[in-house]
Amino acid sequence: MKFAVVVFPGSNCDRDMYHAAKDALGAEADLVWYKEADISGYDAILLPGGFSYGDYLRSGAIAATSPVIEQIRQAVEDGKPVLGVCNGFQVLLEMGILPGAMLKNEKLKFMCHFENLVVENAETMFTREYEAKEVISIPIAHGEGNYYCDSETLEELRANNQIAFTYENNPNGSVGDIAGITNKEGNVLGMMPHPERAVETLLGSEDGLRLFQSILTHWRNTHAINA
Amino acid sequence: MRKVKVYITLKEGVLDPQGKAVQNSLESLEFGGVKDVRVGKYMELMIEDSKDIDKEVDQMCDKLLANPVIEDYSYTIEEVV
Amino acid sequence: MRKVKVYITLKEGVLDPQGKAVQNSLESLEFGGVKDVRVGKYMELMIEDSKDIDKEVDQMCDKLLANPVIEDYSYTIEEVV
Amino acid sequence: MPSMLEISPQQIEQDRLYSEMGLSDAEFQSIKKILGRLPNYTETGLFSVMWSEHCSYKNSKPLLKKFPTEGPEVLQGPGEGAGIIDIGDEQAVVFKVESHNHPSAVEPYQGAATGVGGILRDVFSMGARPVALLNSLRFGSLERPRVKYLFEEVVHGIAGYGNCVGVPTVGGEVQFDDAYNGNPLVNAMCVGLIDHKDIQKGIAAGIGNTVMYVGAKTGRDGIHGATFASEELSEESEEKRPSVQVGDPFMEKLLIEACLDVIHHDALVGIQDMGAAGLTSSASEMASKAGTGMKMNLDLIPQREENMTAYEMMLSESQERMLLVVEKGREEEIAKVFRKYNLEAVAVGEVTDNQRFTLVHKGEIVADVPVDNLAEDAPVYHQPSRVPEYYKQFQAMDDYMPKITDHKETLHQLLKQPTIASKQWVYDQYDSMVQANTVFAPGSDAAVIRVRDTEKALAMTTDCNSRYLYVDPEVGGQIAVAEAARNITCSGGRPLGITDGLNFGSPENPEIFWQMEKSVDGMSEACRILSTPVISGNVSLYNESFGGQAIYPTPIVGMVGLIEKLDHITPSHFQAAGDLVYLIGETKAEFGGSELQGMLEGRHFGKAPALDLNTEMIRQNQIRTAIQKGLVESAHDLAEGGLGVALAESLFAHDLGCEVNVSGDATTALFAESQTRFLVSVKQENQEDFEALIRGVKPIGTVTEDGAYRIVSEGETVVEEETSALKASWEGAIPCLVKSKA
Ligand SMILES: Nc1ncnc2c1ncn2[C@@H]1O[C@H](COP(=O)(O)OP(=O)(O)O)[C@@H](O)[C@H]1O
Ligand SMILES: [Mg+2]
Repeated sequence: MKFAVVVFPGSNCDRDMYHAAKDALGAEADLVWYKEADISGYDAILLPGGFSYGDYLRSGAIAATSPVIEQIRQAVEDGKPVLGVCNGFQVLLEMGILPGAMLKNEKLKFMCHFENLVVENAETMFTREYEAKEVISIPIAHGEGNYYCDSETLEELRANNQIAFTYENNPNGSVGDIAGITNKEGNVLGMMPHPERAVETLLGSEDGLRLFQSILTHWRNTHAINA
Repeated sequence: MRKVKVYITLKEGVLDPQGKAVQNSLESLEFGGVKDVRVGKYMELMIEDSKDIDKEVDQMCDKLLANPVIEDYSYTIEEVV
Repeated sequence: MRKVKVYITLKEGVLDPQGKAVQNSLESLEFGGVKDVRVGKYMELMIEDSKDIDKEVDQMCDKLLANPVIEDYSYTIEEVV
Repeated sequence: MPSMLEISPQQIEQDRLYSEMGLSDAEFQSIKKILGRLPNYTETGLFSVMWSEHCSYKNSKPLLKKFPTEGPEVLQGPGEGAGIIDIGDEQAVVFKVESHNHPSAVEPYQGAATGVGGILRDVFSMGARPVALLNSLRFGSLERPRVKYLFEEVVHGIAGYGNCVGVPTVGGEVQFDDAYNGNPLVNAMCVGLIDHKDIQKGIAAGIGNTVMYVGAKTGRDGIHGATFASEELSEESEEKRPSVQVGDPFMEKLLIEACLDVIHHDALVGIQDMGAAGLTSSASEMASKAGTGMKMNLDLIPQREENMTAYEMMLSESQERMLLVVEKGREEEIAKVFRKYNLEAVAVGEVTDNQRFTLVHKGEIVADVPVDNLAEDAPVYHQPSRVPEYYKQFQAMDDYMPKITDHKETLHQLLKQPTIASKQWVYDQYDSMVQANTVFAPGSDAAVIRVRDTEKALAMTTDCNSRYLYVDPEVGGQIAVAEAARNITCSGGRPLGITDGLNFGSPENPEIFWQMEKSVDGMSEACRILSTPVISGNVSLYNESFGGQAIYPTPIVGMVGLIEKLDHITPSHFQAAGDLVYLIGETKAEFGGSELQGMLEGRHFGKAPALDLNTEMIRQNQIRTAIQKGLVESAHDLAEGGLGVALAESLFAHDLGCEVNVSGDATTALFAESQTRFLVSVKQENQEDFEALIRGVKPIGTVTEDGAYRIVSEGETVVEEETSALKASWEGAIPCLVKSKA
């Protein structure tokens, strides 16, 4: 299976994502620069964290208007796994692929440390290697991770099991303690915490690795069926 | 040439932690009587004249400048000499 | 009660990387004719009436709302019914 | 010569206009002599910035010569953008520190942000990928509203820039003292990694080669910043202030990636960032270093504002700009590399053979000066020095002995001192983990990042206890280096070398110059004995606030160490109940310049704690050996607040407890700040091996499970307290001070 890590100008967790997929997971992966991107040949799309376009205007907003976006929409439509982490999540929100928007953290400061997440839905193609309600330790690093949606949307997210992760101790004011959500179809996950930074015990946690393993397992299963 | 002034505000109902913080600071600086503060964005765009400038600015706001999930916008267009 | 609208802009000559990024993005979205974009802040304050409201708002801007080293400000005061 | 100049050369001389640019009468005369005529306005400007203290080190050069700068592993010493030290496997570590004190005093957010931007460029212009940032900050008392504002905004600015460019901020230090009330210090350090084959130089070699400009356009920002940084802050600073430089970390990120691509291109000859004195210093230094000249056409410089004069362009300190020299005829190949990142590389001039620096604007020659005189031949001043009265008094004093009745309460108070208290409020705002190499984020003795695809790691720290330097600059200078080395050693590393940030008051004050001399003497001696050459650094003088109050002498030491195996990485806090606690090193009643003295007396005086550098070296070697043999669970150096504070800090990470026995006077045992001491925890099964290695040491206690901090002195319990209560004091202090109403 082959991962594409889409690199926008200002992405800065692109290499971390690449190492997680390639070295920690052992899959094939490429860094794909947004301009010369042809991502049609990849099995899964990773949108990394960072500050695309400096986070100017609103985080993710300018990236969400760049030409590669149409290809990302296509991948979503094709049902490929698309994972957006941190700025990648913000891009998915600005694209309208995931519902809601990001506000500045409640305390208005950037924050970076490990947080405990609760796996709310262990049935998705991104979370199948976790147990339901399992608590995992994953770092956050963001200034605008305060997830907002209106109450109707929140109801809908709940009804459709779209909430993948919540914070055990909400650090940023997110509605419903939300740390990560999927689309209705379940093939797009956006999350603020950084699973790619938690794939080695040397660096404090390997709880993030199973997220990547889940994608791989899902791919193997679907391809075994197709074959 | 036209000068377009765009005002972007958070929708009513969307919490504004920044506004809240400003209000608190004003209070602690002993400016009494500040009941509410909302913080938004203000942009000045210099745009070449065109027939449909109104429509164009609307599109800019819809597509990029404002996020309709959380923000409202308004604008004024001025002649520049 | 008064509604005070405060406009904060970067001083002339001060680099506005955000404005530049927005301008480039508008261009790549094929809004031709955008010559310049400057991004500032817009605030709405609800303040209790007082005799010296002008002076008070000036002080708020000087002390907190604007950074006099790099920003200019202006405001309007409206009656609220 | 040009006709359109604003002010005639005669007028510059007659009205002494050069003095407003910071040149002295004698300096102006020697410029006249060099040129054989009067300089015009632009030329006067060029000399004034290049001959400012900030660019020329005219007051500090004689001192910098004293530093040991060589060593078997040094690949690049002082003189380039940053120094380089070999770490084996054809790899090397690149690092440097830089100050941004004056800009931060005026506009703290942008001042700090652009400080980070500048030091990054120094490192990636060498061809290295920046892998870590650190910062060393000094502020006055947090009870002052202005200080609080500076503190919050400086931290915010560092975070704003570093987080965006994706280089983890992994360490640093913050100290608070009244001496910095009017003049904060903001020093940033960057560490990069490089393959030997990629090392670049900032040279303009090859007659006829093309000079290219990349990055942000030039605006009127920061004109005369270097001169501004070479004067005391005064009420007038406000007036003189040019439009403040605003950082664009997004542009910087693009520049990093593009420059790290372009260094692999064989058409690239030289590359340098535009730092202080912008285009003038980068261009003239590149030519001077190569023994060539340079001719630039200023019409071609990308400009952000209209009608800029030659003077303005040459003196602008707009950020995020680089200057390149490329092989003639291959400009397009280079431009293409940058275009990928939406950056434009523009040809603006050529390398000449006449060793002159020639500028053309609107068809006229606006400056034509010998480049070596401009870049290298600033006057050097040997300032007079005088032993300060206060120092003589301090030396004559009886040893200071604090009187403590309630040791538990004193411990709480010490843990609440902002200089000792947890800095989490600060470093939580920094992305310390991006790049996914951070083994120890801020909060440990030294930060540790692993070197990907190897078994190695790098330890890094910044240190400088300026109170010791104030009471005794020579001993204090030694301690600064020794303390940095202790932090590296405790983390399992071997110190490789240092970068130094010399922050002082006005060198024209003989007592301050004496502080500078003695500090450098002390640091040099320590560097020699601890085998840590000085490979780069920065000098920031005239750190005085309104009214001539100079800061404490603050020569910051940035040190990097090599950890040879990942197994050697050692935490600073206790790991498990049952482990034995050792205190290595002697404790004496030394309180001069101590945290406790400052807390009780509101000032610092007396003698600095003594330091024996040979003992220091031997102990550090022993501890490193014990770590490498796998005998050590944790190691922490004793610093501000002595053993009492070090023990408490060792418990917080895992909410453990301890039961410790001390002998002699309890106040001394707990709070003295004697040097060369280490707190080490060892598994019981390793006791014998550990004691065989470090002879004569005995455990002073054990780590316990019950979450209680207990110290017994001469059979009597002197402190008994819940770890959680101590931790609350330590963690709560800074957030509480920041929140409190002014
Ligand atoms: N205190 C110091 N100790 C050692 N080297 C120093 C010191 N100060 C400056 N240097 C060296 O002098 C050179 C010029 O420094 P600097 O003017 O800060 O460079 P830049 O302007 O490129 O940042 C650098 O190589 C720097 O490492
Ligand atoms: Mg440099």
